[in-house]
Amino acid sequence: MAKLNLNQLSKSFGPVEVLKPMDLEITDGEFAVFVGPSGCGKSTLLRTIAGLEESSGGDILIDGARVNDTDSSERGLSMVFQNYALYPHMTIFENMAFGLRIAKTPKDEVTRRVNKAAAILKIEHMLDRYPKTLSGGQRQRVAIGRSIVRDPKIFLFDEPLSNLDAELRVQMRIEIARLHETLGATMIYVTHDQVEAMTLADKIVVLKDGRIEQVGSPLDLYNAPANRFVAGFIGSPGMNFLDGTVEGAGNGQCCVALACGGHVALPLRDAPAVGAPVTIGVRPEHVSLGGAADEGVAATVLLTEQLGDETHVHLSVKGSEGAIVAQVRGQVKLRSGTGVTMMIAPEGCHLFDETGLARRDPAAAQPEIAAAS
Amino acid sequence: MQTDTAVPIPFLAALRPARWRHAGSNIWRNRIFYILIAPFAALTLVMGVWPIVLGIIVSFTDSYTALTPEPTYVWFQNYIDIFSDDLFLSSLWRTLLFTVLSVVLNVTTALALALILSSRSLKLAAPICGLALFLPVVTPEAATFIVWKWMFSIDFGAVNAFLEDMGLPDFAGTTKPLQAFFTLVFVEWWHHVGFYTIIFLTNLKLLDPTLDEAARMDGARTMQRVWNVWIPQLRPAIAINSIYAVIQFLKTFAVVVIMTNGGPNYATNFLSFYAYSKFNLADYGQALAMATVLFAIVIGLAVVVYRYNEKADYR
Amino acid sequence: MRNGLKQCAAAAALLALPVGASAQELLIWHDKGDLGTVMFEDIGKLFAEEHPGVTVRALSFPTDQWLSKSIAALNTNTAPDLLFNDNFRINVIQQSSGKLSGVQDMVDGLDDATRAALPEGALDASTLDGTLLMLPLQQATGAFGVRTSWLEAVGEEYPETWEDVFRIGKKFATEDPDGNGSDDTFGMALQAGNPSVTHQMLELFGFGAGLDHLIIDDEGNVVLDDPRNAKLIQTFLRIFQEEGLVSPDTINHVFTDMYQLIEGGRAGMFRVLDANVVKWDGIEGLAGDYTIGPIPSLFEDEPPAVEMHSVRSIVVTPSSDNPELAAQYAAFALQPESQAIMLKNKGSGVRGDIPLDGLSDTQAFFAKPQYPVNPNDFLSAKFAWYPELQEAFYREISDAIANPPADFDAWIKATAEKMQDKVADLKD
Amino acid sequence: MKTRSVKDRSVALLAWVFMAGVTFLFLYPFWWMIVSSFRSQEAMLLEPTRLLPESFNTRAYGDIQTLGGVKLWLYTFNSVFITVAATLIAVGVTALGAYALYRKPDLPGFRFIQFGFLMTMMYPAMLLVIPVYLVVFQLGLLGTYAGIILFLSLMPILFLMLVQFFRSIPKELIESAKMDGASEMQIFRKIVLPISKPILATVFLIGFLLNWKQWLPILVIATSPDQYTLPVALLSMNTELGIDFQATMALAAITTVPIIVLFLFTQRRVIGGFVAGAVKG
Repeated sequence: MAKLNLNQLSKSFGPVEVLKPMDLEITDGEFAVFVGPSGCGKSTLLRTIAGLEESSGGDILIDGARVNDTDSSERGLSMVFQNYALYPHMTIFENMAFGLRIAKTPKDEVTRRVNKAAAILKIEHMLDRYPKTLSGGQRQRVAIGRSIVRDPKIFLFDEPLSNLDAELRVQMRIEIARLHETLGATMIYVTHDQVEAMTLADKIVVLKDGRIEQVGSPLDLYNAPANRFVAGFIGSPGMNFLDGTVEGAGNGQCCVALACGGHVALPLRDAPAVGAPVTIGVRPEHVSLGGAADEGVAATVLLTEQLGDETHVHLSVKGSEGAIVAQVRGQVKLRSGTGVTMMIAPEGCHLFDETGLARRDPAAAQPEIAAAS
Repeated sequence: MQTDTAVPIPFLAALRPARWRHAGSNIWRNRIFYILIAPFAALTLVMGVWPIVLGIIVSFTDSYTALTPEPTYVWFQNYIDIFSDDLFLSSLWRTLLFTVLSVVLNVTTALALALILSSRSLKLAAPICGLALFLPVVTPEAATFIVWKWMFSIDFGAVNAFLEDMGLPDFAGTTKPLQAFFTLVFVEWWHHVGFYTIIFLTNLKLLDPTLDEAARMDGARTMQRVWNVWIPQLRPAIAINSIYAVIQFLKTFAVVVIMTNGGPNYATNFLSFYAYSKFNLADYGQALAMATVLFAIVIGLAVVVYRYNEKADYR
Repeated sequence: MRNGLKQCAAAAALLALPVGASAQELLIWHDKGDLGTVMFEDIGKLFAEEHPGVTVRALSFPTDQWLSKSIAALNTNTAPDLLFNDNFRINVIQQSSGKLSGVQDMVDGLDDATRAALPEGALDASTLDGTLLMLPLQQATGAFGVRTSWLEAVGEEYPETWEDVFRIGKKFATEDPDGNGSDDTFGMALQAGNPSVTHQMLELFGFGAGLDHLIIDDEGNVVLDDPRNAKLIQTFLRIFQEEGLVSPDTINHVFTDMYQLIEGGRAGMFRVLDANVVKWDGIEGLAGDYTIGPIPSLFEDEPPAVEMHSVRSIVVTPSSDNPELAAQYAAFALQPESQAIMLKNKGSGVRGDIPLDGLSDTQAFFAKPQYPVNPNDFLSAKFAWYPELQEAFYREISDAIANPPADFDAWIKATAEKMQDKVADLKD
Repeated sequence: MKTRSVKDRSVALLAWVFMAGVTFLFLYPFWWMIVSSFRSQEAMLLEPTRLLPESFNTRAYGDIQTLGGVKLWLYTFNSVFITVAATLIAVGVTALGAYALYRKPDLPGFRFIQFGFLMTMMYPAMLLVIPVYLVVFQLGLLGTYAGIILFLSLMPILFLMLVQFFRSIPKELIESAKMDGASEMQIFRKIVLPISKPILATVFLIGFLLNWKQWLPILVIATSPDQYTLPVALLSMNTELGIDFQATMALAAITTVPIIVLFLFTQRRVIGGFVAGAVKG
């Protein structure tokens, strides 16, 4: 059980800086998820922590001790790879025991620990088999078991579920969550799937272009994204964005004229100057539909997705390239081409300035607004 | 293949300069890799790099003193000599002509054979035929070329006996300059085409079948599919085969030694054979000047191909 | 592990040892085939009676390999103790290596009887640039042979002139002289596959017919367009143009191919060397069925003759571990009993005083010549560049064979001029 | 539909006939070689294309028991010994080298080695023999088995095949072992070597086939027929040692038939290996 600190850690491949200097703390027992689009550097970060890549600058501290120059095997970490990385010429037992045997662990101790790990993952019956006879899910279990056997300070997972089919993925996700609960170990998990991140993480680290965009609990990120990228990345379906211009500010309010017509007033003390272009972000659950009589923005239905308990209505509005998605409770049927009025709940709106940064009153002010709505 | 040798173009990447970053500790930390590579490095240096360097050095020396401890350097005299030797110039052109002809012949026929072999109508016969095609690739050329030499013998060779049975005129084989040249083209084809065919065949099996199915649905005829669907997809294989073939045929040698000895009237006096015959008479300087010229041609070609491939990659 | 390393090192050391080297073994490289090997080893057994513990081993290489290996071995000091071959090839290896230092001392040390029995011609032929380079062991004679039964089959006699040769040759090619029912015979077997073998044929026909020189004379003047020389060249080219006289393959033939035709019963007329007859006496179908005689005549004023084809000689190499022993062996090969062994196996020796008993008729033809022996001019002994001139001349000849000149006189004149230029070039 | 199937069938028939012809063209010389080794030269002259020998005349096989003063069994022994030794060294040395180069291409000096190797591959193999002769001479290994074996153990195609294979090993396998605490030596011995066994077998097989064919380096480095292998003996026989056509064919058959049999038993592996070495080199 351990905590991890990154201190101005950076990594370059030749002239390309794939990780810009970054700070991060992952506390003991925490389940941290690195998430981001492909190429954002999340895997490199994990591999740098693991010692599979050399850092170019900064420190990696495990329990306060700098490990940059320590061999990966001596950092007390274990890693589960996306493609399982099981040794094809060894049985499952040998695979799981490999690390212990290398460390010259006594034989009965090896057996005990392998059996224990196998019991946790319910793979006792396949210890004599070879990896090629196992299904994808089974192999993934073995790979995790191999990690457990080593009793590491920190578990590292590199997109462990992305080779599995959807159903298995959900199942394994739950098992990993349960495993975290059972072991109470520190785990770092890399994924590009924000649903996995949301469901598993204690702490999500969003990366983009080698930079940490935001760190926080899943709901922090959902409710208060720090910038437009995080806002768009977290949540499914994704946040809608509408272009607009600040037309007035004052009294803790900011009034924005939307390009599609209509206006939104948000509570914001430190508003951008009048006339500044801004983007309003609003999650689908904060977009509602009204009839022609209602006040709002005129929109045309592009298509509706029926999910049973709710309906996603894709709307086209003037001045917005992409469709705006409204999440409507229950089963609604709307023919495409139907004209509707789109209404936006001001309390659900996020304002992003020209640089994409979220403008938001300090956290202390937020509950008031929430209470007010 | 000697099929032995073929040039892997991506390895030209090795030409990039090495990075000697904090070398000392790096070397010590990776000593195991130095131990692993040591025999290979030694072998490459002793049997590869050293001979090549020595070869280039000797090409600048007087043959007579080349093997003495203190050779006399004549610098470019050997090169001047060979480039003013009509026989060398003609053998250079002859080699290039032979190479171009053989490359085109081998690659096209190999492609055709592979397409036929992969067609469903052959069924079980295809693997047997494939084996037959590949057999010459693995059998000792000393034996096969000797057999062909006798097969083409106008006295009791099977080729002319066969032509006679068919009521066709005799073929002069290796006895007339032009015919001898084409006899070698044919025998070299016989020896190597199986290799190229198998490469094509393997690539054909890797093709995306959906494209062909789509074309079938669109009503394309067989030839149209071959032309518009298969061949474009085989382009990388065609490129690889062509590169191999160019290098293969540039150094055509054994067949000359065994079947014609460069004759008749020097019609099959190819570059490597001519260089070798100079070597045999201890004309080391000229022999190695010729080898160096051929080496330069191969490197030049490889660089061109590598550049081209690099460009193609960014497309 | 350490033991393993030691074993490896020992094995490597073992591998690095040249195969078959031993101090008391003399090694000879030659190109005279199995009979040549027997000959040298039999002489070696006699030699060992005087030098106990000495063994002589002879290895036969194909001629081209002998040449390249000898040159390379001299250049790298890896040569065997002794090298044996025809004088013109010893000249070539000396010109390509410069390692041989001559045998004057050896000849001076010979006993009087032996020294006296050495013909001057043989010694001249063994000289290069004024140095006695090699020790002559055999004087090889070249003659002409015709299949006797074939002559009978087509109703002809042994050919005396080239016109006879062309006439008989045509009959041999067309009248199925071997009676096997198939059209597979040629008038003559010849070799024209490279400069030196082609030159040998020209020399045989030319010197045998009484020419003094072939391309150039003793002063290095081109004599190619001399009417007599021109006639030889024209006749030689005509051989290739006459339908069926020689196999169309001839342009590629070296002696193996030529012998293939002779021994296989495919050609009716051919060159016969002293060295051939021992083997041919043992070949079914050929033994006893060929007549050996003088070279067909080109000029009416010359008597029928044979050619002194070459002088086969031996040299001690500088890389020999035992140069003195090797020299003793070489000198021993000139002793009458050794020369008798040579005569028995290869049909010739160099001494004029060897007893001839027990020889077959064919061997006797060479051992006791009934015709004048016209010597080869051996110009390669005089001009180091002569082989290069031969090669240049060969290019012209082989081009003329491939594309027969329409006007021979103009061609021979042009060729002579080219050779003149070449000689001027080479003399520089 | 019916006309189509008729057409298809005629196309198939055409393909069959054509490929049967091609197969014949590729197999016939081997057959001719074997048959001719049992037929006298006179018989050959009369009927060059006879498919079966009139009688099994094994004279030639007896006659070639000694060639150029050297016993046939010595040539055979040389062939087997040189081929096996050179191939074993080649596979061992090349596998280690290819692995090191694959793992750490950027280590100081490694690029130079790779570059040198690349140059060696590009030098026309036949002509490399000439300067190699000079090197072997300078090393004092002329006329030794060691000289021949060392040169034959430099086999570029094996390197290509091995690198191709190493590249196909998921790098996570090695990283995983690294995280498990294995040293590089342990990774090599316990992970890489065991999973390379099949490819090493294939590479050995191909190396064997290729080295068996070699003749020029042996001809040049050997200083005596005592070191000749079967193909070199065959070549010498063809030029001079003998001019016996039937015996030449017999020796050709002895040189070739074992290799054909070996190839037929292992063809899948061999062809696969060749393709692997070529496709992505």
